[in-house]
Amino acid sequence: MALVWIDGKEIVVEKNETLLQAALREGIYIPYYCYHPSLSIVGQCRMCLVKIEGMPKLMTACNTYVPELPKEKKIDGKYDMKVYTRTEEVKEARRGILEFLLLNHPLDCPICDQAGECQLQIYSYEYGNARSDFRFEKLHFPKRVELGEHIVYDAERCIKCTRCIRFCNEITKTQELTLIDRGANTYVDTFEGKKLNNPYSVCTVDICPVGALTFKEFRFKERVWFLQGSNSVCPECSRNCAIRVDTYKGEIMRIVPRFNPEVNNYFMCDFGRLLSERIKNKELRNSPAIKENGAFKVKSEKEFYTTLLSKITRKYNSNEVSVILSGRMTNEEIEAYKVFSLIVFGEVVGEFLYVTGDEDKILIKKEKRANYFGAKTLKMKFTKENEDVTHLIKNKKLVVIIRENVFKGKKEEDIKKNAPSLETVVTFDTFFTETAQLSDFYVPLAGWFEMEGTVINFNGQLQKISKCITPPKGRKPFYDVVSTVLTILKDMDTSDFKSEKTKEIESIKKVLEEFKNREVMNKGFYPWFKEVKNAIPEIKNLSLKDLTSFGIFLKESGNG
Amino acid sequence: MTKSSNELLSDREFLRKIEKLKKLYPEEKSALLAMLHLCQSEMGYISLEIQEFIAKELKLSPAHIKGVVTFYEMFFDKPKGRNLIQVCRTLPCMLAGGEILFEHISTKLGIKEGQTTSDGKWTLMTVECLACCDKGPAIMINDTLYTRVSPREFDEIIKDYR
Amino acid sequence: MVNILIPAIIKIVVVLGVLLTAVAYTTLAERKISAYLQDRYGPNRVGPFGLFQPVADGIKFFFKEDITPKRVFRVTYYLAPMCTLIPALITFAVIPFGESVSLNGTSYRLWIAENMDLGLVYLLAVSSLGVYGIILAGLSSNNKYSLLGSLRSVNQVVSYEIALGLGILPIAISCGGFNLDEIVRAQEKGIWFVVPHFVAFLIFLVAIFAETNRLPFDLPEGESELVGGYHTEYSGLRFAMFFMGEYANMITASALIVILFFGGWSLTFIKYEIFGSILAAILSVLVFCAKVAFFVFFFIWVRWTLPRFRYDQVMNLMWARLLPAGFLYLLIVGLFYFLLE
Amino acid sequence: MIVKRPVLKWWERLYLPVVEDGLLTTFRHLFKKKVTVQYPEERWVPPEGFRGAPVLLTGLDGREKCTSCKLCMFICPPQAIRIVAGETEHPIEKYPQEFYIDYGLCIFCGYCQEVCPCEAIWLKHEFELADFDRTNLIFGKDKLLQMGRQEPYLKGKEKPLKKG
Repeated sequence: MALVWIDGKEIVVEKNETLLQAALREGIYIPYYCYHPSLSIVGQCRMCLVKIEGMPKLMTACNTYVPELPKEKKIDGKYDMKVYTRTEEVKEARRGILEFLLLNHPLDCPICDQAGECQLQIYSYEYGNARSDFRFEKLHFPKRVELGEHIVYDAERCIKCTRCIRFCNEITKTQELTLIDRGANTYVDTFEGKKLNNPYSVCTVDICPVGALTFKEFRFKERVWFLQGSNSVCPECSRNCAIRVDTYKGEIMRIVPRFNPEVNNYFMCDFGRLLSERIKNKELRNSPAIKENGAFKVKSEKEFYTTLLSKITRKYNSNEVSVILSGRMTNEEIEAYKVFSLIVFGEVVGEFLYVTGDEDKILIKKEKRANYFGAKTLKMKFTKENEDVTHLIKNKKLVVIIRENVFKGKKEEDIKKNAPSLETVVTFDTFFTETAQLSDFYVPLAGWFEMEGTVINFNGQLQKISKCITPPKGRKPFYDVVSTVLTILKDMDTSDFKSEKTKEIESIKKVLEEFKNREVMNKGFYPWFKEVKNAIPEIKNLSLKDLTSFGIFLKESGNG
Repeated sequence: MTKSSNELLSDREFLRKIEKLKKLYPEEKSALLAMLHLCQSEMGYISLEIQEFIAKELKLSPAHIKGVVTFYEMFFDKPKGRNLIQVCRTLPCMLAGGEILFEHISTKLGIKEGQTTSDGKWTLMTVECLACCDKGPAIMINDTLYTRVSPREFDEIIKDYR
Repeated sequence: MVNILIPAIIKIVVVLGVLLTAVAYTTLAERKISAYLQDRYGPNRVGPFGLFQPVADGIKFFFKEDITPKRVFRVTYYLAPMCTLIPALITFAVIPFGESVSLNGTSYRLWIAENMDLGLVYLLAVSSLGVYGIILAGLSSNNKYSLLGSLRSVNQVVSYEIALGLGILPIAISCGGFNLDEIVRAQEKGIWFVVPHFVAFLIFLVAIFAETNRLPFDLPEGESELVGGYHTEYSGLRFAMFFMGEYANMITASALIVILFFGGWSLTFIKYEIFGSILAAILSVLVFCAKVAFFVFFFIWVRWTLPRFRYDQVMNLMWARLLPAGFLYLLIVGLFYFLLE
Repeated sequence: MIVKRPVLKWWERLYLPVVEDGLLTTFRHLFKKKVTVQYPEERWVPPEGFRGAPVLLTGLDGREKCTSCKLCMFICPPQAIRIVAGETEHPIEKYPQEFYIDYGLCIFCGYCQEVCPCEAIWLKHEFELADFDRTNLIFGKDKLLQMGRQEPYLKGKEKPLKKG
């Protein structure tokens, strides 16, 4: 522990902490390129030069550790180091460094994807010269090199900070990248035939402070200043990486990781990132439809739900009904499903499909759906690992599927063969999938990026997802669907249920009566979030304001 | 001196030398430069196959080996000519007529910087200081240093090389 | 009865027709003169020199959508334009506009309300009715600009009515009556009243400008501050009625100036008797029209020359300047005639 | 600065001489030469620097100069410009796949010309753009480039690119 004086501010620096880290922690502004909090320190870019009293030259703050001086040697009687970050000398040095970095840097901000979030631009604006004194032809390097499947490298723009190389060496430990040649001719390259194709390769684009590495799928798509970022969570595995979804005019342009020290640090896997590409060109429907004579007919909301409810409400015994639920449902949707099930089937039925896949030691987790641990916390049932669904529908009369494509690659005959007794299939899903095509009732739901909700990751971290794009009116989150169902049930004539048992009708009424006073009739996220709070004792007193961008940690849930 | 990669990799003697080098240093990685020198002397350059082989031997990534090979001027990752001419291009030599000499060499051999003649005899390179600033212009052919070289002298010098 | 009615109807129809045409062409004149005063050409596309422009304007006004804003007070909203136009038109009834014509031994006066002794009083009375239209329009439009415009208008018209009276009274004293024909006759014999009663003329001129809401007294409209004043919410034919009322007022005002101060149809040095009855009548009407036309031009000329008064300046001019001056002059004239007797 | 109100003489306060002055001034204008341009018959020639329709220019190699940096799209106050960027084989990697200017929205402010780093967009002297259909006022890339090629007064007046 050492006491440092930086520009009039007294800062305590830990033993394993560098000057730059301490300064950044205390909000003192020092520019840097090569330093990255989760990578090793190399002192490559020289941008973080500061004046340290007693030192003949300027020092790089990023690799200066502060020693504790003996008492009699302390500066001004108490400081271990005195640092100036805003003197003319320092500014002049930074200007010089920037001029060096920009000597061979092309002036192609208009076509560069990084423009707008480029550290060179930012620091040039702050410290740089308006024009360069370099009057000779700039050095030329390979441009548009495809370093990997998703990465395009422009060596002319590269400032050789080696962040990408260190990322591959230290985080993924795949070591694909290296610096080629020396001096002014240095650039980044891979070994011949060994492309940068690790599962986290696009993170190099994120950490590249300039526009040297660009994400192929996002290349030239939109300038970053047009993008609107919304905080969300990656739905592709139970890690729940915090992400920012950048949209432009209601279209998802890219997904980038968001810093969350409890979950994913600064990174995310390529698979999750490419979700934005995968959800493109998928068939979407905007209103609920009923299959009539082999073709789907769009119905008005009221007509649809009246038909649906009169067909399924309390018509089957619970052993004739199979409900397949998905880990893609948020906590609110699960809670809403409980209500739905209670009314329609008289008890909470249904099993979560437990889909697993590869995992690694960095970020990717085994469970391939986002909210398994939410479902676990809310005490729902699961199927066995990667189970086939055929036995789930065997001897059933009614199958309800929510947010899963269980009949992928199957034909109607297959299902008929497996389950000859099957009468009705109801599908709730975002996309018009194969399952939806095979079902009798299809309800389009809002997608993961189109609704609000909370999810719990494998470690018990509760995070909130937000509405990044506004879906068309007909596509709602499942909790809004349940709200609609409750409203329609309230107005429905009970004789429509075609149930002879008046006792059951009475019980429906009782449930409805109970929920009337619980605000869930009003549509929207918040009343259902309240339901979730009631269901999980740990967050009983949580308000949405307490749910910061990091989320909160729930002790009782999760694996550990 | 001009073995192919496959020949080299099946050469028992060579493999034995490599094993020896590995044990020479407290850390295996340190043997890298020595190994590269060995390969260069055996092959004349360090091919991609050899680079991969060394990477496997030292448990480093091939990209790292490539970085080292390209970093040092005396390592070649492509085949070079039988003889290597290195012309100093630093200021004192240039002032003493290095530029004229270089152009003379270039036109005489019909190659540009970094190229090899079609008969594989000469490779021309520029280097930074050869540490003979007082006796410029200086050139180095293979391991022999020549100072105060005039174009005519150069013509004389290269007659001795095959 | 028929002897009286038929000529009266013919006179009314002719005068009304001429008046409305004149109103239409005054609008053209306004645009043309304003353009020329500003080094422009003005409308010149419809017909030669844009002579059919008023026709086009009229057609446009007829076919324009008539918008009634929400939450106006319907009755007065619809009534207001008529309240402005009708008084403006019926004022002309007491204006004599030429020598008498003898046809088949009967003499016809070129005057609708023949020999009306209280012509001037009628005129003052009716012309002040026009302000009701403005008040109603402002109050019923449900628009703050309209309301402000009409408030200003009422204040201004009511104030300047006094100045108007003070301008007329010296003339009445010197002629001994309110009969307009007699006023013309009095000038025919001697000199035009503008010379002896110059002060009265000035007072009357200022007052009549204010009465007709013309610049520099157009506070009720005040485009730059009140959008359109009392007629902001009117469109189509209803707006046209306000428009026509204003211009008809202007023509009546010009006629009044001509009669009171510039000898009506009389030409001081030429006696109409020498031409014979019909010719004399035609000539006199033409002379009268020419004089009126000049004052209409004057109205327009002033409008495109002078800037608008501020509200306090308008009131100050009236109560602090015109009123004392008017009374003083009235006193002098009165004393003069009293002593003369 | 405080402008003092001048103290008026009594005849000035009478207001009449001033009125007469004004009337005479306007009267004189009745007979002056008129300045109106009789539009369809006479045509006005815009001065240099007039800001008319923005068009796209082509470089000396016949390629559009625009690199689709979208700065004009960003700066445009009424958002009349829409660009879809694309990638080409040309060393300048980016080009506008689609480029629309809606002249129905354009206010001819010239910001796009000012902001363009490639000097690819230029405000032409053309000002007669009226049409009966709004959709006709949305000009695509082909049309804009063609209009840019027809610009005679731009020849030889291209500024050299800024160094730096």
